[in-house]
Amino acid sequence: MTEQKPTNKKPSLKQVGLSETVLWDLYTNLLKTRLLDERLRKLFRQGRFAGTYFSAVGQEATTVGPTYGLRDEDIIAPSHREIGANVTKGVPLELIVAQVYARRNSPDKGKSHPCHYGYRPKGVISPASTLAGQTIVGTGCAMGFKIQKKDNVVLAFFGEGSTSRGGWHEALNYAGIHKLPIVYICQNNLWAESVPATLQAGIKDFADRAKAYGFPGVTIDGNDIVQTHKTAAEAIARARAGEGPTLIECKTYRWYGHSEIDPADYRQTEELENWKKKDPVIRAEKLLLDLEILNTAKREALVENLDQEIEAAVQVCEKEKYVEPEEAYNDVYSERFPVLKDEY
Amino acid sequence: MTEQKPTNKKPSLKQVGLSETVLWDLYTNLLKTRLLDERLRKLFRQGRFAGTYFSAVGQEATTVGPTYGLRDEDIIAPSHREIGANVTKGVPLELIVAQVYARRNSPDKGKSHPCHYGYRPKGVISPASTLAGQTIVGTGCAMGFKIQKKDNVVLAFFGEGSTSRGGWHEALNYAGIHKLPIVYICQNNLWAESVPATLQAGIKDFADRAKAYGFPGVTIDGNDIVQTHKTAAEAIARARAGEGPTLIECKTYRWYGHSEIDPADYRQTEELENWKKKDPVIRAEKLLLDLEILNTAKREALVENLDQEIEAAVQVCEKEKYVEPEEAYNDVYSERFPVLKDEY
Amino acid sequence: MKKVTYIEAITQALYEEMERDERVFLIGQDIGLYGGVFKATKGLMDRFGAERVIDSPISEVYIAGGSVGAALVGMRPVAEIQFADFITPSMDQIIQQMAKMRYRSGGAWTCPMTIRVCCGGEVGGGLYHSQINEQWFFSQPGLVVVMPSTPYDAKGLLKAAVRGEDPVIYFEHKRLYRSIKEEIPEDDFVVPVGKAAVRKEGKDITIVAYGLMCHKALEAVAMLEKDGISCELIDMRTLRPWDRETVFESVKKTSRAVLVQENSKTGGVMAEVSASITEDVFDYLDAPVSRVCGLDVPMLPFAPPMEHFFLPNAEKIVRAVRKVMEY
Amino acid sequence: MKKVTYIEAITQALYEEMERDERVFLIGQDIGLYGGVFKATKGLMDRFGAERVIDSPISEVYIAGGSVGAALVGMRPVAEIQFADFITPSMDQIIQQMAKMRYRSGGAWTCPMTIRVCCGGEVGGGLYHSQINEQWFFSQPGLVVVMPSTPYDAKGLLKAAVRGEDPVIYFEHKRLYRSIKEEIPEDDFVVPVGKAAVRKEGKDITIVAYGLMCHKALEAVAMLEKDGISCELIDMRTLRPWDRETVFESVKKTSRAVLVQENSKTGGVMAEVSASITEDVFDYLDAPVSRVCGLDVPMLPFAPPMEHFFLPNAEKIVRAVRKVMEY
Ligand SMILES: Cc1ncc(C[n+]2csc(CCOP(=O)(O)OP(=O)(O)O)c2C)c(N)n1
Ligand SMILES: Cc1ncc(C[n+]2csc(CCOP(=O)(O)OP(=O)(O)O)c2C)c(N)n1
Ligand SMILES: [Mg+2]
Ligand SMILES: [Mg+2]
Repeated sequence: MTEQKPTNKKPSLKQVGLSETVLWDLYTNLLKTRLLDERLRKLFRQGRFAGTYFSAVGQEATTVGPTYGLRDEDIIAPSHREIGANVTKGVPLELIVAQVYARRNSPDKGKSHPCHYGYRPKGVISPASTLAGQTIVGTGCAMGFKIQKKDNVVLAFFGEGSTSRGGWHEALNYAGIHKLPIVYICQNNLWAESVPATLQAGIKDFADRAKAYGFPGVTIDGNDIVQTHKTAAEAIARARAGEGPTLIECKTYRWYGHSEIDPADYRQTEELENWKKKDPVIRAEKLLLDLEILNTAKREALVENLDQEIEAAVQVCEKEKYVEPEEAYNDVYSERFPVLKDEY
Repeated sequence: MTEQKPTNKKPSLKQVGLSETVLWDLYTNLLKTRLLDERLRKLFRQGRFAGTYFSAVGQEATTVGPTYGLRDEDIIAPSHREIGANVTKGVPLELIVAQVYARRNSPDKGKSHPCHYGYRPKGVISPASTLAGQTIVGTGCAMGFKIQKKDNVVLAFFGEGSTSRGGWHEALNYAGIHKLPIVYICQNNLWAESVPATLQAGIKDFADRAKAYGFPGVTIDGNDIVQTHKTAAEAIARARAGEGPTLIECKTYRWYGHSEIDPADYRQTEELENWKKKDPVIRAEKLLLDLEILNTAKREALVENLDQEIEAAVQVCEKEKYVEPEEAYNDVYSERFPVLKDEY
Repeated sequence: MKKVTYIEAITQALYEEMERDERVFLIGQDIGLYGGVFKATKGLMDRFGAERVIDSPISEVYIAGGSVGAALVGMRPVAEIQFADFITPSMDQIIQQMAKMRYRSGGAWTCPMTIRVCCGGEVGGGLYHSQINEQWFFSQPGLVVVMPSTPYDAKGLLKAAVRGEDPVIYFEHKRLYRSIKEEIPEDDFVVPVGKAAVRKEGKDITIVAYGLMCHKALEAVAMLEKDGISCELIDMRTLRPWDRETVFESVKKTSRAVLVQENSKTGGVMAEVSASITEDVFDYLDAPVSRVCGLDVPMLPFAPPMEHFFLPNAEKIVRAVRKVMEY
Repeated sequence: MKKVTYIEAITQALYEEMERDERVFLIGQDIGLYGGVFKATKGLMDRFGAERVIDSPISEVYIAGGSVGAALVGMRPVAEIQFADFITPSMDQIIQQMAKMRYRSGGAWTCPMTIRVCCGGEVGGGLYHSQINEQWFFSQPGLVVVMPSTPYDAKGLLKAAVRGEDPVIYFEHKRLYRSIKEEIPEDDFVVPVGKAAVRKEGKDITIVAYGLMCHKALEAVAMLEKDGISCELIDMRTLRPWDRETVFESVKKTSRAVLVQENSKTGGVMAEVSASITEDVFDYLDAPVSRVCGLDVPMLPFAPPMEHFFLPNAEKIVRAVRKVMEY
């Protein structure tokens, strides 16, 4: 893993290796994710929606970077902390908020759970909570693409904790044998709820797990949007070309509790403070300022635009109703089969 | 993996690094396993017992070598091809044959399945057929030993195919985190029923899987009893000393079908013939002859003794009855709970 | 019309569905090169290639979960679990992914796929090659569960499963693979999911069964006929959603019912059938609904005397019917 | 006597059993440092150390299967599955190892261990934090299955489970953790496994329930009492082996029964109870045995109106009882 050393010398676009547009888009998506996430946290704390809320603040670069540039038909196999992947894949903000509010306009019609974002038109699988579940299913999507001889790819997201699951192993093992078009993104945020990464595996770098499967594993700075995007884009290109999977471990950190009801008192303040210094949004901002793609005025305008967009989505959902109770009977089967109705 | 090069120079005991007694015992156990296995195969083909039979002929050194020297309280977590571990651990031959005959004198009272050898007084777990099942349970035994601060160890056996299972991953991952006193023996016989090892993993050496767990993995010539014994003994010593697990991959080959009802026509005759040249029993024999621990007369006497012992065990089981049908009601629970009896 | 065995019927269904629809593919252990441990997929790899007949590693979690994924992107997977005993590792993917994909996505993502599960006893398979675990899937909303008892149904239900839009667990009974033969049409046909079959009409008592137990019941029916007891035999065929109407109509006519289940008694499918009969047609009952089931011990002890003792058979069914008739 | 909540009762049981017997240890996710996501194991790592209160990786297969192994070498594991929804990966080890170890070894190897499973709805948990899957384990010979509904039983049954010689699945209902309090003795006590509790005696109708549903039934009983309907309420407490005698004796007295189950109806525990009542005490029945259950859709849709609609409650039970009384 190469960590970016602080330097006073301003980088050039050429050194960065990405175009202005790409950098602008990456930054916009990062910022949008951050603002939306913080807004939703606040709304939860104000009791505006039920259930709980899983914040990804601090980890945005691990989802935004890899997702940027995917096609609609490419699949996202998410876990529970991929709000950034949804934003970047182009899921309408209103639907992201609707999922959290569990209202009638939510893609799942209120059936699943807040933060379990899924949206078929953009290829985002509606997730189950069972960790690594969608890593397995996503690997199956890649198997499907391979049989269909399509050049689509799958991006599967999970935390370091989820790599302890057996099904995760079966999926990556299969992908290795058949060189499936899939890229595995491990968001190693050092904690799985209250359990530190040292109790998830006897290794330090989770990318080493790829050695068991015969495909490349690489550990990167997960808070550097340039690295997350470029590393994933390369892996995606290889996957599209039929050259098989890659496991990318992004070292990162979640700023808040596991969910909003977790005080996260098992961590040291110092650890958090150190990681806050590596804020992926600020780092991207600095880069864009240095490259003169961004300036204060542009930034303010952008924030205002994004805030308005977010607020509009929230307002729609605030006004939306819950589904009728009988909605519970729908979507169990295709129309072919009836559901036994309750008598009482 | 270091394969023994054929040489005309006779080795010395010192070069081999094992005592005469140990070499004699290893050879005796190898031969006993071979003779017993071939006898049981024949009996199955003569229709002397029901079900099927899993032969381990050709792979004996992978079980005999590691098991030799264990204590009664050390645990064997077997799969379906560990007749050699049972023989070497000291399970009475009669009970091994009884398990195959599924008669009243079998340790399982005829309940489980032929070849599912288990015997508590010698620490052999009665296996389920679900592959890698006992690898997980065996890892739990090692966890128990660690909590108890005992210096016992566990030897878990499985084929290369079983390493594709998720539960296998969870077990080894756990053992790596907690440095459990367990040694994992992968008998890579290149096939899992009809599926070649190349379709089980995208890697060549299954010992590489250990890299995902942070403990040593080593690939050895599984048909060389000296190597299997010495490598395992060393790993066992480290495990006893609290230094954690080892994964040992033994390259080997099964001579016959997956079970006796499998013609194994998915393999090339040439492959088989090549491996027959590496017969672990003949190789051990040659070594002992060279070292002058063995000679033709001794060998003949040994074979005769072993044949007699085997025949005596077979005769006991041939005369033994099946259990009564009502035995089916026993061993579901402790005496505390009754089993619902059938009315019809 | 040609006489085919139950397993040939399965092979035919797979072959024809793969010919018909290139989205159909197979995945399972030993199904390709080897043609399946029971040869159900014999010849299919030769015909359709290794990309559509996949010899999977020993990864039951992936076999189920990977198939779900392939279904999501438009394939029609037919996965094989070599023995029902080895479906336990797949439970997570079957219950949490396959069964609930449609529901949790509000109908956006669906899982048209089939898992073939080789199951059942009376083959000397012992504790780990004889299990049936239909009751787990039977109790899971979102899943379709079928278990054919004849070659005709084996073929027709498998085709219906592959063509449907819902996830199906297809139990095939290994004891039936080669023990029965039947003439079946050479033209394409399906057997509708959700409909039971009345195997024999009768007026005195209703017997409900599925899978191998239908054949045990048929034997019993013949024996009872000689005593002048006229039995109506219903083969459930589909376990979920089961055909309540056909069962209820029959019981309304006969007023008595005996339910036969190979699996252990407690918590099995027939408990639901019995409870539903009581709930819905109680007034028609002249005697308690009675069950003939496998023993309430782990399915299935190996030694032949225990295996025999465990399983329902014609004699046990006859005794149960007599007892209910004498009530 | 002190008033304790249901979850405090569980913590006490764990604490006391660990004090009493050094073979007892805990393994589960977030149970150590964090004290459990619901704080059931709070303070136990401080008292007993990290070797006996193990924060496991996210490995439900290992949590179950590793515990089996520890039991084999003489430990008394108490494993925790954080949510019943996440027990599906453990099915292989629970069904094929834990339940059958004694049987397959002819009694030589045994598995005295407990798996605590946090389960149930009415907490806004949605599709993946509300499940109960008691019916799978209920139908498995070799397993003991309990589900307490009161702090007293929570403590007494957990102690009995830990001290017993058989493998126990201990379902604890998360809705009950802090919603009920009860005075329980400070001295050591156990609640015998396999015995139901008559929560209220009555003469007109028998209501059978377990877990959270006992509390819904109690509400219903109070409402019905006002109408002059005297209900006998039985709390099953142990699901396997369930207390047939207590249920049958009650039904013999009242001649009517309503069975209440939180989980989806089809193939649930109450199907077996209903079928057994019909089989064993049919003659005493004046009306069909009726079930009030969760909807036959995946347990449990999230949005509050659907969650409420799914679950049985006092009103639904009252309606069912009235209907059966009017029969
Ligand atoms: C199979 C399963 N076990 C347990 C849980 C409970 N759980 C939810 S999130 C979580 C921690 C996940 O850690 P990690 O994979 O590192 O992701 P992170 O939350 O850190 O992003 C746990 C244990 C679950 N959802 N699924
Ligand atoms: C979970 C599970 N899946 C499938 C099977 C069926 N099966 C029995 S042995 C076997 C092959 C095992 O291969 P390997 O682990 O390499 O051991 P080997 O037979 O080569 O010694 C298979 C697939 C099983 N017993 N358990
Ligand atoms: Mg994490
Ligand atoms: Mg092998």
